[in-house]
Amino acid sequence: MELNLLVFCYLLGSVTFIVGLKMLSNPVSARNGNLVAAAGMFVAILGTIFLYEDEGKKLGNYGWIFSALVIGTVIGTLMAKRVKMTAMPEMVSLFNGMGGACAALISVIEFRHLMHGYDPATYASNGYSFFSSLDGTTMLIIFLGLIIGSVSFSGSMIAWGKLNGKIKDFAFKGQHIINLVILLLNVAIAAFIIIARPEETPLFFYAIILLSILYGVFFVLPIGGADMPVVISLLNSFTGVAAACGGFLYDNKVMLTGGILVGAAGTLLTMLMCKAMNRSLSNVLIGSFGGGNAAAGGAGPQGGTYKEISLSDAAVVMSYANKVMIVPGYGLAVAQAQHICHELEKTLEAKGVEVKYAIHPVAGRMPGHMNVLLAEADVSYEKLLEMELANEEFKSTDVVLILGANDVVNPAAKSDPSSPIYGMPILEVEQAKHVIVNKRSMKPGYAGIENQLFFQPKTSMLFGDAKKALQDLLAEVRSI
Amino acid sequence: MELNLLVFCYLLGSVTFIVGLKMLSNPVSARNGNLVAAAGMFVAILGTIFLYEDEGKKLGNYGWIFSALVIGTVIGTLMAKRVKMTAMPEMVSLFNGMGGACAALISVIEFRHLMHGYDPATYASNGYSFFSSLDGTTMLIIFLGLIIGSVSFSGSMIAWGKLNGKIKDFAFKGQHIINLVILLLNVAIAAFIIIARPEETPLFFYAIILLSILYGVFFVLPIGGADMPVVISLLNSFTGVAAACGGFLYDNKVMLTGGILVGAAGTLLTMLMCKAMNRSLSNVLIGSFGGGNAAAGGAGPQGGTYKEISLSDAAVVMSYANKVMIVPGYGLAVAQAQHICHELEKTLEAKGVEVKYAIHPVAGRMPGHMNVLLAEADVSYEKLLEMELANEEFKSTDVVLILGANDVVNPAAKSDPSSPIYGMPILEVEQAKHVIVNKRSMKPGYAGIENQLFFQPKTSMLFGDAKKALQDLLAEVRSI
Amino acid sequence: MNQILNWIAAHQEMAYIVILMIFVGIEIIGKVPSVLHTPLMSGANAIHGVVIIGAIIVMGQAEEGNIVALVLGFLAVILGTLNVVGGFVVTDRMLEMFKKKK
Amino acid sequence: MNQILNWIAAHQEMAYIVILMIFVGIEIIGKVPSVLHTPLMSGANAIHGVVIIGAIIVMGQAEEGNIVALVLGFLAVILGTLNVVGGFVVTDRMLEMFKKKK
Ligand SMILES: NC(=O)c1ccc[n+]([C@@H]2O[C@H](COP(=O)([O-])OP(=O)(O)OC[C@H]3O[C@@H](n4cnc5c(N)ncnc54)[C@H](OP(=O)(O)O)[C@@H]3O)[C@@H](O)[C@H]2O)c1
Ligand SMILES: NC(=O)c1ccc[n+]([C@@H]2O[C@H](COP(=O)([O-])OP(=O)(O)OC[C@H]3O[C@@H](n4cnc5c(N)ncnc54)[C@H](OP(=O)(O)O)[C@@H]3O)[C@@H](O)[C@H]2O)c1
Repeated sequence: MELNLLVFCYLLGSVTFIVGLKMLSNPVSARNGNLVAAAGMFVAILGTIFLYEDEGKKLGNYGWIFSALVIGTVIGTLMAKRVKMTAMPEMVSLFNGMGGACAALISVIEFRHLMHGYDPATYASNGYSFFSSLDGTTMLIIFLGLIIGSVSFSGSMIAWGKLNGKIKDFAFKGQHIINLVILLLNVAIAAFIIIARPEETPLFFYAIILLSILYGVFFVLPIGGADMPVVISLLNSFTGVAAACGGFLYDNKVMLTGGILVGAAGTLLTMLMCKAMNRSLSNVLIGSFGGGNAAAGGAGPQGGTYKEISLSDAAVVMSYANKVMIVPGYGLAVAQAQHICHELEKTLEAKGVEVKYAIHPVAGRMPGHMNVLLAEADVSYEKLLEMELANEEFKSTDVVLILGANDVVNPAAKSDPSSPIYGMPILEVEQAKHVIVNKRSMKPGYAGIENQLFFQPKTSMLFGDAKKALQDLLAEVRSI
Repeated sequence: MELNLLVFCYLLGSVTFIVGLKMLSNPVSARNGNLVAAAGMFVAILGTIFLYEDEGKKLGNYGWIFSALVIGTVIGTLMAKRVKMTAMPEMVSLFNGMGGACAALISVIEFRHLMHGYDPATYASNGYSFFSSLDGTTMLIIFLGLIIGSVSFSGSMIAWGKLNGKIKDFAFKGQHIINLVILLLNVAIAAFIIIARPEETPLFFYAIILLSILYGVFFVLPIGGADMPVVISLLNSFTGVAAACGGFLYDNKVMLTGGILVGAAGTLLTMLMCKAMNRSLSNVLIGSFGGGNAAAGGAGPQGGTYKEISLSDAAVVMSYANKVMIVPGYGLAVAQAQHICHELEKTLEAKGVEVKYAIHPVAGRMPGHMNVLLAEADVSYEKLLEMELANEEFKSTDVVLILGANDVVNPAAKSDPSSPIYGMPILEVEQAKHVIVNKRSMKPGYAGIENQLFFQPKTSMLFGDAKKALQDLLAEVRSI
Repeated sequence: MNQILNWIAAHQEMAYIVILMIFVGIEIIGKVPSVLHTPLMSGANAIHGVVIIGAIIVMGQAEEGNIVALVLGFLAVILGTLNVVGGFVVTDRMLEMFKKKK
Repeated sequence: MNQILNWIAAHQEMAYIVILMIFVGIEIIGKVPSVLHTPLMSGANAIHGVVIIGAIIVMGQAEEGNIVALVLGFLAVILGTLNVVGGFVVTDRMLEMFKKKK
C-alpha cells in the first residue's frame, strides 16, 4: 500500500518536472514553472523518506538523514540568497558540482556495498569472486554514474573558479590528446574490471575516481572563461545523466526520468546557447576564439581613423537630444557601472530626454546578463527593449550611448561573410543620428575582431573605464 | 533471441512513428516523414508475423494472414490511388473507420476467446463462472477497445457518407440527450458485466456493440457536413486510443505507443483545426452554426445596395489590368471549376496580365483544400500565395476575382467584435483597386453571416455558378 | 482510490510510457501550419493502423477448427491492412500535391 | 549485438521510458528565448538534484556500525540537498528579476 503511494508520488514528481521545465521555457510562466518542479521534488523526497521500503524493510537512520537535509537546506538557501546577481552562473556551477559529487558518492557507496566492506582476507577466502554473481550491467551503471558524476563535479568546480576569477585559463599544446588518453584509460579500466574482475578491483576502482576528476579538470581548464555558461550547461546535462544512472541502479523512476529529462533538455539547451552566439559546440570546447581575446587584441587600431569626443560635448549632445538609447555590454558589467548608469538615465529623464536600453540577447557573458544587471540597479523593466524592438527604435533615436559593448554592435556580422560572427543578429545602432562609444581602448571584445563601427563618421569614442566615464559624464550633465 | 529481436523491431517502430509525425508537421520534411512512419510500420508488421511467439508457440495460419494482407493491400492501394484529390477527407474517414472496426473486432475475438467458444451448456456446467479468474482490468480494456472502436467505425462511416453527399444532416430536438443516454447505458452495461458477471454476459456484450455503433451514428449525424474534417480528426484520435487498448491487452508496446501517440496528437490537431476556423470544439460538436447554413441564408440581402458587373465589363477590366489576384473558395470547389479557372489564368497571362492566387488557410471545407484543388488543375505552386504574402500584394493589385469565397474575405472578422468569425485572419481584398465577386446569389457562406464587402463601392458582383461564369468570362476575354 | 494506486503501481512502466507518450504527442504537433492539417491527420490515421498487429496475433493464434475466430480474424487483418496501406498511400498522394514544383 | 538485444528486451520498459523522455526533453525546450537560457539551465540543474533520492536511500539503508557508509551517505545527502534547494532558490531569484515590474 505505502509502496503504491510512493510509486504515485514518483509519477507525480516526473510529471511536474516535465511540466515545470516546459513552463520555464516561456517568460510568462517561468517562475511558476520553477515552483511546480520544486513542489514535485518535495513530494518525491518526502515520499522516499517515509514510504520507501526494500524487501519489506523501511529506511533507517532518520537522525542522519534529517540533519543532512537541514544542513544542506540552510547552507543552500543562504548561498542562493546571498549571491550577487551577476555571480549567478558560478552559483549554478557550484550547485551542479554538488549534484555530480552526490551521484559519484552514490556509486562509491554502492560499489563498497557490493564488496561487503572490502577486506583482502575475506576477499581471498571467497576465492576473489564475491561479485561473480553480479551482472555486468549493474557494474556498468555504477561506473557510468561514477565517471560522469566525477567529471561533472571537478569540471564544475573549475568553471566556478574561473568565473570567480580564481582560476586562470590554462592550455598547453597537446592537451586535447592528453584528455583523450585519460578518458580512454578510464574506459579501459572500467571494462577491465567488469570483464576480468581482478584481485585488485578496489584499487582500480579508486583509480577511476581519480582519473575522472583529473579529466574534468583538464577538460574545462583550457576553455575561455567567457565560455563558461556553455560549459556549465553541458556539465549540467552530464549530471542529469549521472542521476539517471542512479535511477537505473535503484530501479527508481523519478530519478531515471528526471535525470534523462535534464540530460536531453540540457544538451539541446547547450546547443541553443552556442547558436545564439553563432558558434558550434565543438568550437566552444576546442576554444578556437573564446580563449584568444588577448592575443588578437593587437590587431585593433588598423581600421582607419576614429574621432574622440570630450566629456562636455557628450554631455551637451545627450542633454539636448529627444531620445537616447543606451546599449550596455560586457564592459558595463565588469566595471560594475549599472548603478551610475541608472543615475545618468534618471538625470537625463529629468531634463526631458527619453531614455531607453537596447538589450542584445548575448550581450555580456551569460544569457540574460544585461537584464539581470540592470534589474539589480532598479532600472524599470519597460525601459529594456529587446533586439527587434530596439532595432526599430534606433531610426528615431538621436544619440546611442554604447557602454562597454562591442561584438553585439559590430556591423561585420551583417556585412562581412568572412567574419567569425557573420550571421549573428546585431543591434543596428548606425540607424541613429549619433553614436557615442565608451570603452577603455580600441581593443576588440570577446570575439577578438575589429569593429568598423568605431571608424564611421557618425561615431565618436569616449575612452575610459565605464564607471569612471559615467561618473564624469553625469557630473557634466548635471552642470548643464 | 527472436523475441528480443521483435522487441527491438517494436522499439524501432515506435521511434519511427514519433519521428515521422514530427516530420509530417513541417512542410519541407512532411513527405519523408510519412515514408519513415510507413517503414517503421512495415518492420513492426513483418516482425510480428515471423518473430512473435506466445509461451513458446509461434503464430500459425500463415495462409490466412498473407491472403488477408494481400487483399487489404491491393484494395487499399487501389482506393487510395484512384480517389479524387478533393475526396481525400472522405477517404481518410473510410480508412479510419476500418481501423476502428479492426480494433473492435479484436475485442470481440478476445472476448470470445475468454469465453472459450460460448456455449450455454458448458457455461452452466462451469457454474457460470469461467471468467471468474479474469481480472477486471483486462475486461475493462476489452470493453474500452470495443466501445471506442465501434463508435469510431460507425461515426467514420457516417462522416464518409456525408462528405460523399449520400447522407444528409439530420438533427432532432433532444438528440444530445438521447446520445448521452446511449452512452451512459453503454457504460452501465460494461460496468455491470465487469462487476456482476451475470449469466447473460454474451448477450449484454453484443448489446454493447450495437449501442456503440448507434452512438457513433447519432453522434455524427447532426454535425454539419462542412465540419466533417474536424469530426474525422476527432474520430481519428479515438481510433488511436482503441489501438492503444489493444496494446494493453497484448502488452504490445508498439501498439500502445502508436495508439497513444495518435490519440494525443490527434486530439491536439482537432483543437488546432477548430482554432484555425476560430471556433471551439464543443461549438463544432453541438453544431451551433455549422449546420445552420440554409436557415441563416435568408438574412442575406439586408446590408445595403450592391452593384452587378456584366461579363464583358469584367473581361475588359481584367484584360487590361497589370495584376489580377484570384481568391478561390468553397464555391469554386463545389462547382469543380478549377480547370477552367486555370484556363482563364493562362489566357490572361498570355495577354501580359500577371495572375496569382491568394490562398486562405481555411478556404473551402478542409485544410489545404485550395492547394489540393488547384494542384489537381496543374496550377503552378509558385502562383499560390499564402495569406500573409497575399495581403501584402493586394496593395499593388488591380483586380481581385473572388470565386465562390465568402467568409475568408469577410471584413467583419476584423471590424465587428460581435461577429462569430471575429478574430479570424482574413484576406484583405479591399486594398486592391477593384473587387469582382462571383457567387450564385447574395446568400451567406459557411458561417451563415452577411458580408459587408459585397456592398462596398469597390465591389461588383458577377452572379452565377462558378464554372458557368468562368466559361463565359473566358470566352469574353478571348474575344477581346 | 486504493485500487487505482494498486493498479498504477502494478502497471508502473505502462503508466510512465502512456504519460510520456501523451507529452510527446502534444509537443511534436506544436505549431503545424494549417495547410498541413489534412495530411497530418491522414498520416496519424495511418499510424493508428498499427492495430493490425493485434489482428495478426489474433489471427495467427486462432485454432484450426474455430471458424468464427478465423473469419473474424481474417476480416480484422483485411480492415487493418486497409487502414495502414490506404492511409500511407493517401497521405503520400496528398503531400505530393504540396511539394514545390520547380 | 546479441547481448544488446537481450539487454533491451530485458529492460524493455526502461528503454521506452528513456527514449520517450529524450524526445520530451528535446521537444519541450523548443524555441526558448535566449534571455531565459540562464534560468532554464538553473532550473534544469535543480531538477537533476533528484539524485538526492538515491542518496537518501543509501543513507537510510546503511547499517548502524558502518561508519564509512554513514559518513559518505551523510555527505551525499548534504550535497544533494545543496543541489536541490540552492538550485530552486537561485532560479527563483533569477526569474524574479525578469518579471515585469508594473
Ligand atoms: N551572453 C552570453 O551568454 C555570452 C556567453 C559567452 C560569450 N558571449 C559573447 O560575448 C560577447 C558579448 O558582446 P558585448 O558587446 O557585450 O561584449 P564584447 O564584445 O566582449 O565587448 C566588451 C567591450 O567592453 C570593453 N570593456 C571591458 N572592460 C571595460 C570597462 N571596465 N569599462 C569600459 N569598457 C570596458 C572592452 O573594450 P576595451 O578593452 O577597449 O575597454 C570590450 O571591447 C559576444 O561576442 C557574445 O557572443 C556571450
Ligand atoms: N478549410 C477547412 O478546413 C474548413 C473546414 C470546415 C469549415 N470551414 C469554414 O468554411 C469557410 C470557408 O470559407 P470560404 O470563403 O471558402 O467559403 P464560404 O464562406 O463557405 O462561402 C462559399 C460561398 O461560395 C458560394 N457558392 C456556393 N456554390 C457555388 C457555386 N457553385 N458557384 C459559385 N459560388 C458558389 C456560396 O454563395 P452562393 O450560395 O450565393 O453561391 C458561398 O457564399 C470558413 O468559414 C471556414 O471556417 C473550413
